[in-house]
Amino acid sequence: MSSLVSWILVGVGQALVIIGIFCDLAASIMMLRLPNFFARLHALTVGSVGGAFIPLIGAALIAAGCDFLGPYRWFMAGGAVVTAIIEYVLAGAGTHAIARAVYRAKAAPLKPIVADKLAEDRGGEER
Amino acid sequence: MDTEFVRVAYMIVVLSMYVNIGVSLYAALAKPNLVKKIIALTILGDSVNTFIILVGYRFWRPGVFLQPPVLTNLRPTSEVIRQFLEKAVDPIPQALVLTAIVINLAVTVFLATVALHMYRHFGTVNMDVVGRLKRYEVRKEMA
Amino acid sequence: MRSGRRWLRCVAPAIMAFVVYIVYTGAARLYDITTGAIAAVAVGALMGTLVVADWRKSLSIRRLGWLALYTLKYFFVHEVRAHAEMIRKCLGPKMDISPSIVRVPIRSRTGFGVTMVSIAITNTPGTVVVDLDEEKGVLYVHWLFTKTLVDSEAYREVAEDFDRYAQRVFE
Amino acid sequence: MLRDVAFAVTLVVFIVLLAVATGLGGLGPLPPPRLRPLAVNVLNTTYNPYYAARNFTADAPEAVTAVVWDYRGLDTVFETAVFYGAIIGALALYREVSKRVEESRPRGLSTIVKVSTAVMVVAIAAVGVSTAMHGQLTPGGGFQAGSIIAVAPVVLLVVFSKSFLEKAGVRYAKMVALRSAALVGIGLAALAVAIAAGAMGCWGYVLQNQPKPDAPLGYPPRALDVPSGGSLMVFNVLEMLAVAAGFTVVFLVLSTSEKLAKEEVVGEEHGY
Amino acid sequence: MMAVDIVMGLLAASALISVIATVLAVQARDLLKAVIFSALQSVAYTLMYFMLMAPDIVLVYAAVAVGIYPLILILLIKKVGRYEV
Amino acid sequence: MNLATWVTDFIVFSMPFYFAAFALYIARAIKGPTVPDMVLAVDALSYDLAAFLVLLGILFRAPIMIPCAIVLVLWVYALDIYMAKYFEAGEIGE
Repeated sequence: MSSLVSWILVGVGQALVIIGIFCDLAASIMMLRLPNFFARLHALTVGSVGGAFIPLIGAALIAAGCDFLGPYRWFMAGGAVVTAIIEYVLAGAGTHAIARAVYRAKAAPLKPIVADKLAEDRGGEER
Repeated sequence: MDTEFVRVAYMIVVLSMYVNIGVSLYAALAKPNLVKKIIALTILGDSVNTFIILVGYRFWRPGVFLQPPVLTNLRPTSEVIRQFLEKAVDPIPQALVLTAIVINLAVTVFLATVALHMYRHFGTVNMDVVGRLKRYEVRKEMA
Repeated sequence: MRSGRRWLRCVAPAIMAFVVYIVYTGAARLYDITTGAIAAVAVGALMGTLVVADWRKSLSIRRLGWLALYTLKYFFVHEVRAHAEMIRKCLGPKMDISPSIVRVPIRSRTGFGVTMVSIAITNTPGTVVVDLDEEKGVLYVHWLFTKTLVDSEAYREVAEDFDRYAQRVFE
Repeated sequence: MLRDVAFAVTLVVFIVLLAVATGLGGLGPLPPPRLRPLAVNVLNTTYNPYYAARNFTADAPEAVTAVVWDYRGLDTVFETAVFYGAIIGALALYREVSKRVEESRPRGLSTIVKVSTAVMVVAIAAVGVSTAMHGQLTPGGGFQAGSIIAVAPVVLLVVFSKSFLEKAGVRYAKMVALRSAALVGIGLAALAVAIAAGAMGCWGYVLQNQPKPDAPLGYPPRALDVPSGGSLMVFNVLEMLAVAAGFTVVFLVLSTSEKLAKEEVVGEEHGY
Repeated sequence: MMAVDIVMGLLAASALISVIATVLAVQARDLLKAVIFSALQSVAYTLMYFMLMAPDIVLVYAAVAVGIYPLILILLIKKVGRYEV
Repeated sequence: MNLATWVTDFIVFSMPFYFAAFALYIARAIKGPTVPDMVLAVDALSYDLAAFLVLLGILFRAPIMIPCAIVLVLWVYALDIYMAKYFEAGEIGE
């Protein structure tokens, strides 16, 4: 019975890890393909949520299902969940922080862009 | 078990540690900028530490997963401890490096403060310029 | 009175620290619970005033329920949709991206509410919060697939769901 | 130009010489086929309830922490003192600057970063304390926990500002006092068994952890229901405080604004 | 047994990455880029320490080399200027 | 089928994809025309490396190696913050 539960946990976890791998590859290709810094920010989002948060949850489920890891597998599962939550919040905050700083310091080109309402409100010059 | 591949990979790792040590030594000696020197020194320290840990690694045996030197069974029998000895890596280089990293950090902090003071006195951290400035000062005092 | 309120403000961070401690430890032996309680009290006492502004909100069960519901909906609907759109459009043969920075006026005003909405927007691929104006309550969002430049429609597209739940959770 | 060529040639010769020495077996067979005898002894005795090994055991399943604070504990105590000395040396260059409190209006980063950092600091602190408290059971210990906990003030310093931290009570003098107190605590914990043994009229060693055949005193081997590693637990907690306070004070001093520092440095130069 | 090959291959790969990052960090004129390359080298070393079964070292090293060295260096660079002349 | 071999095989087969992703990230980190691009690449690399380290811990049967992942995530966030502060503020401690 418990082995069935283990298999289900491992299966769900593996599905999540596969999603994570797919997002990871997509993010890395986008990181190379997209034209400028502000577009690459979105690739980082795909990499940090789809490519790290989801496989971390999946890895936690796999670890919880793997009996052969011994009693410390709960340490691993709990640690992976905490890592995932911390990673989720900190990745969002970090992405926003660096986007704002780079926009203000004009450290990376903004073009091509359709419209820039922030520059309009700030009354800044066209970039 | 492909021992030839293992040997080659291990040699690659050792060689790249040597290259890192050499390159960072070169930068610490030849680059004039103090900040670059500090960066090179941190890389030098880390490479040496990695090399020490590498020496404490051990050969994989078939069917045995190496473990960190932490006993996970809190009620060990003598059989458990024997298996632990089969699997665990050498803890002593790790313990040495643990303190070495913190010492490296302390040295780096000290160097950073010294570099900052140097910048405040001379207005630059380029050692070539600092040397020229000091020569100029000395010549002015001699005259 | 004042000291009592200060004490209550430390409760929620202490509970959070305790939960993180136990989950991270992954075991509930007597030793873990004892040291966890001591550590939680210490951490809560040190950080309480930094994190919590109003203790009544921080201890409300109803708000936590909304947060859980919101989390589920967010991950199963919004994230999936946004990832699919991003991957479809950016890995296609020709990238049809049309980036712009749009105004998104939101209704949440508290620090936590704004933060939750912003992180939800940022962590949805396709939209990143670049800047915010706290007095007017406007987020400036870098939007990779611009559908509209009008403020109210952009709000409906980008932030409406997050904003509604954030108001329920934090206000 | 000539200098660069000379450096390049020296570099290549250096690397080739080291590689040849290693290839000829200067470090023995790499990777080593079996553990060295010293490591076997350490791993065998680090947590061993059987009588023959009990005389050497540290009663901690974590071999690295056991080596750091028990098998070569004296070395680590001196190392902590060296770290302390380096920090004091760095502070000595700033002796005037460090007393002054920054008056400038704090700006920091945006509200979003501030709030999420403030929430996460709680989690970071919990994780750090857990790492220290379980340092004798799972990977972790004083240095590790200290460097994890140091994330909290460092990130707060960067995200909020220096003056925010100072208003919140993280002051230079307080941190130095905490650091010194932790160092004194480490010294006392190292001497505790010897002092107690002296008071009770039996034999005792400095940095003694578990009872030895000729020295019957020692730290308790178990804390509640897990092995405590004896003195390792005490050392871990104190070292965590020491490392965290040390990092914090270093960054408080290093991030002094240039204006304030310039005033002091130039003032020194001109004698007022 | 595939695990040994994987471990050794990963070790060799991360060692090569660290060599690339070191060389780039040393030759970069922009000191900020040098800091980031040294962070990349630190991440490679972190992976190496993980493969070498040294979790304690990873805990200290990641904190020191990814978190504290960059802060010291960025503080310095902010004060002394970004470009190495 | 044995659970242990199944999980091991799964992780072993997932590795090449991770390596490919890491290689592309490193290419961006080396190429990156501006400094923020390089920061982004190192960030993404480290977040994914954290997930990969957890999987490696399962592969090695070493569950006690999980704290490595959490520490990596925490400190890479710190790197982000430093860079943001460098670009945004006049002084780091401001």
